Amino acid sequence: MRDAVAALVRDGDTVVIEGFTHLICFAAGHEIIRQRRRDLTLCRLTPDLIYDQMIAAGCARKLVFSWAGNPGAGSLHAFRRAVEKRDPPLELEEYSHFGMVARLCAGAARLPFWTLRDYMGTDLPTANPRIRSVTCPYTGEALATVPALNPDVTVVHAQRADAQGNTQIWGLLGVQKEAALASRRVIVVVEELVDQSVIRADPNRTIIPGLAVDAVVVEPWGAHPSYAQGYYDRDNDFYVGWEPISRDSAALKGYLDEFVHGVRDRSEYVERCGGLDRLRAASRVCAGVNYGY
Amino acid sequence: MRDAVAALVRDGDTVVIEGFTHLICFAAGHEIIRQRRRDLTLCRLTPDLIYDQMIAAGCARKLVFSWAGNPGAGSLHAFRRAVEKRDPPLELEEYSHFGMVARLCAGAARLPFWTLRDYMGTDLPTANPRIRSVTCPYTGEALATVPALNPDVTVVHAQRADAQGNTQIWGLLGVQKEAALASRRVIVVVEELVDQSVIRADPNRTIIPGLAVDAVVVEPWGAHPSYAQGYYDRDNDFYVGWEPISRDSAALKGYLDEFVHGVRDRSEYVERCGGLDRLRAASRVCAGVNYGY
Amino acid sequence: MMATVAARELRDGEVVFVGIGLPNLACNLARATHAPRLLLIYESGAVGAEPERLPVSIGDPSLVTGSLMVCGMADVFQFLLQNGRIEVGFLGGAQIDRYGNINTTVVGSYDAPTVRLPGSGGAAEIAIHARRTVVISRLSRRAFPDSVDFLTSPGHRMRGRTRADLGMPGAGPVRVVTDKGILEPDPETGELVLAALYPSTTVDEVRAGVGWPLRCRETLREVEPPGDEDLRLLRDVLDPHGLYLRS
Amino acid sequence: MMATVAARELRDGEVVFVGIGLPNLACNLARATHAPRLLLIYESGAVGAEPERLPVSIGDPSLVTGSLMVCGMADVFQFLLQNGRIEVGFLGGAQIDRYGNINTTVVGSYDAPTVRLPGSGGAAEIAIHARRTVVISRLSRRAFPDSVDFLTSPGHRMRGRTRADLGMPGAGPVRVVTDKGILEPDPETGELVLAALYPSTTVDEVRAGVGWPLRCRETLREVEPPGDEDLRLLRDVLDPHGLYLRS
Repeated sequence: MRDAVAALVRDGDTVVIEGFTHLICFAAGHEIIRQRRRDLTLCRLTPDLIYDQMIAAGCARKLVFSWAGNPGAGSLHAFRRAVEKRDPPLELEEYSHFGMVARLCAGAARLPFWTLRDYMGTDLPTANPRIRSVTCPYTGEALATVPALNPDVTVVHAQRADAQGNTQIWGLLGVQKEAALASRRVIVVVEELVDQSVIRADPNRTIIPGLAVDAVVVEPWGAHPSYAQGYYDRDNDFYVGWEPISRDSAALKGYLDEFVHGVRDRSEYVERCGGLDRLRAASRVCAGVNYGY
Repeated sequence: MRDAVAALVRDGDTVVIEGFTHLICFAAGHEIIRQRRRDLTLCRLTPDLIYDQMIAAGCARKLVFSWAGNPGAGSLHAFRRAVEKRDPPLELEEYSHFGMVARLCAGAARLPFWTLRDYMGTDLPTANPRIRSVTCPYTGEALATVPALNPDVTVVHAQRADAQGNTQIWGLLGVQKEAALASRRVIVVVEELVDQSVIRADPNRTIIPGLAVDAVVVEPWGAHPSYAQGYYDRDNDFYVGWEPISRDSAALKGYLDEFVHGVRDRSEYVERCGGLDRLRAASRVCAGVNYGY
Repeated sequence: MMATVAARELRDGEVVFVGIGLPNLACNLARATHAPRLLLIYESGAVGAEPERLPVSIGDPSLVTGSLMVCGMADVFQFLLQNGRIEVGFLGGAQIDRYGNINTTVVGSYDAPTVRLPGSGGAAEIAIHARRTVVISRLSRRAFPDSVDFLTSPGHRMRGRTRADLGMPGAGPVRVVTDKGILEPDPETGELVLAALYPSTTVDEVRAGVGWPLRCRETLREVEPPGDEDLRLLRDVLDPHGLYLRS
Repeated sequence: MMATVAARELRDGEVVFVGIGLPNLACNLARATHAPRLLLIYESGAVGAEPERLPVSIGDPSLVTGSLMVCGMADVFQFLLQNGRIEVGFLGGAQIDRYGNINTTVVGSYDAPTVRLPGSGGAAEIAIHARRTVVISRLSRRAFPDSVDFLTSPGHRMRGRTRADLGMPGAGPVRVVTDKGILEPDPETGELVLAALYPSTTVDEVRAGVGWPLRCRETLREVEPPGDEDLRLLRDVLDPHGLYLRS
């Protein structure tokens, strides 16, 4: 992870660490904090705790997002301090979920914009002039548009990939495929590195082709406190516990010192958490299908 | 199948029977021929043998397509006679594969058009004035557009579904998902009807949700002479053998009389073919994945 | 009470776009009682979820395991929501105004907010595309201002323009379920009016929690209280740890 | 011979959009010889296919079994081809003209054709988006007219306009592999000129199969004939039934 971030994430980059609740790569976020990257434009539908931490750590110049809360547990207070008290100042570019999804679709399709039926009557286009409209060449009606999002680097966490980055994900898929294919550089972080024969045995599970991947990093538990279907459960206590930490900037700094700057890598982080076996997934293995002919 | 076609396919309908080489539902096409539907607008990327047969049978008023050949084996001569000799006359609306795919994406997204970077310098927009262009509200560049395709009825063949039409497909996926979700009515034809627990055991394999499906028909071998991954191989000899049959309208009529009008249903068709066990798939079952948490 | 009333808004077999919290409770209560065939869709991509535990987030792994389909979010928003497949959407928010417009973005001005809220998430498009929406919120002058500070999710009248004027596919908020009664849009003006009262609450109590001169229907319905079975399910089965149920 | 020459156009590790027939043979020959890491993508959605038999169609099940990824065609065309991931595309056609424009639609007029051809399929977008294309076709005046009856897939000059004028991402046809020699575009004009001759063929033989006054490079390369190993692979391993190989 250290080498991948050092080589592929640069100051001033537009960075996407995707994963909708599922497979959020905290391991990459922590490494970016440790390497003290600055002036990043952070993009995610849901900034979640990972961007709250990166904002608190001073990595972010700008945030592009659609829902900035702590799911089921409260607020992202580092984010709120930045917006409400300019501490530190943070530029915002705001969409709805559909708008962010559409931006990544356009990016992955290498089109300059994407069309959607949305935003009429809302204040979002006023708050964000990059939400525009286009006239249908067939019906003449006006439809909303959002501009393509083409990140400098995207980090995708996955259950497994081969050494070339052919990546398989199951459970919630979010927008990982679109984000990876929209990006100039792609880092795939996996729970397990598998032999290519495992990928080839079930090609319909492959979400991201290796031809789009620049680095594959093996980082078990890399998505904690989010989860990896089939590997470990979401650490809901951590999300609930984040509320008081993030409320208090001293406590938040203390957290970063202990769990991010204070550890060398992910395995030390897992130790520091006192091990995470309590979250290990139960077994619910599905049957395979026949690819014969 | 008889009841599904009787209830859901009407004279004058716009009909899509999709499946790119894989899972082409000949069983539905044959039933539509047997029920002597007329004035249909037939849409497919590759009309393939099934639409060549439906054109010869007099079901089609119009063809919307992007590649009309017999893959690796020659021409679709009923189609060619209709176009070259107006025997019978057939209206054409022609795109490229990408254009047809984009039309179904727009249909499934319920947008009036889809944008693509295509067709510059080609004669296709001249031959088909429905290929137009739109100006990007961000870059000012002109991009190609195609209009949404929203069929009256779409037939999708699949390996398996539950009684509510939650449909799982593996192997080549073509544009089945987009076609089904773009359509007013949807018929799913499966090799196997499975208990819902089979679907729920591996939800990432579900391509079409039951909420979009109007009828589920169980029709083993329903895709022959095309194939069903994991069930039976493509009958390449049949495709090669089609060339002389389709070349000669008498031979083609003879084929329809014997194998379509001359049989009551699919099981009689399979008998008439002398059984198809030679095509039964070998076993290449993949491992399952863990959905536990 | 709010969960029970919201649950009654759901008919068996309907396709519901579920948010977390009370809506999630309401849907699971409906499934456990009068609407076993309710189809739950979460914006995270889980379709036909049958969670074995009360999901804390809309992306909880329990929504995936045993669901009917899991698809990417591009499919959820384009091929299901924008496609018109969602019959009911639940919405909530920090501010709901006279015309059912919802604000989940900021309190105060957008550029210098006194309180920065999470933002739209999927709410804007749910409010536009779901065939109808049900809004759930506790009454208070703060929560029900005459007009919202920021219009995140459109209701029935946006700066004088109607949903029809703006070409919105869905019917918008047909019910606003509060902790004291139910508000419904006036068919003519789209203004929210009091349509039903909970047992032993008064019109004045409701008016006290609304920031505009609230009008009432000629005849106010009285809302049935939750049955014992509803209460048992909610307290013992659906939310045993009182995650979402206060009173 | 053509398959061998086409195979040499491929560098190891490249991403190739494969059509059926000779291109398919050429790709598999390249994989079996100098380019084992060639990544084959078929428009049907199979990525990294390693067919255990010679596929008769681009949707053959053998392209799926054991491939690296299978995706829908919307992803193939939007997220791979239009995305710019395809380095080499193979094209063929009934007519190829002076500027490398290809016709696979009609012979004669579009509305009343003497011969109706299959149409574009994916050829138009491959010709536009692949970083470079290689065209394979046997020489004849019918197959190489001065200008095509219908422009299905753009080459280097379309009614006087260049690829740059029209904003095409890819470089277009960099080689036209025939049964007698290799044509390449003139860097200035985009007109196809003779660049290389097969052993024991003459410039006049090539000119006889081309419908315009064919110009030649100052120095013509001589094409290496297929090695014994190439021939063995093609005849005994890759196309034992002579499905695609005539001479």
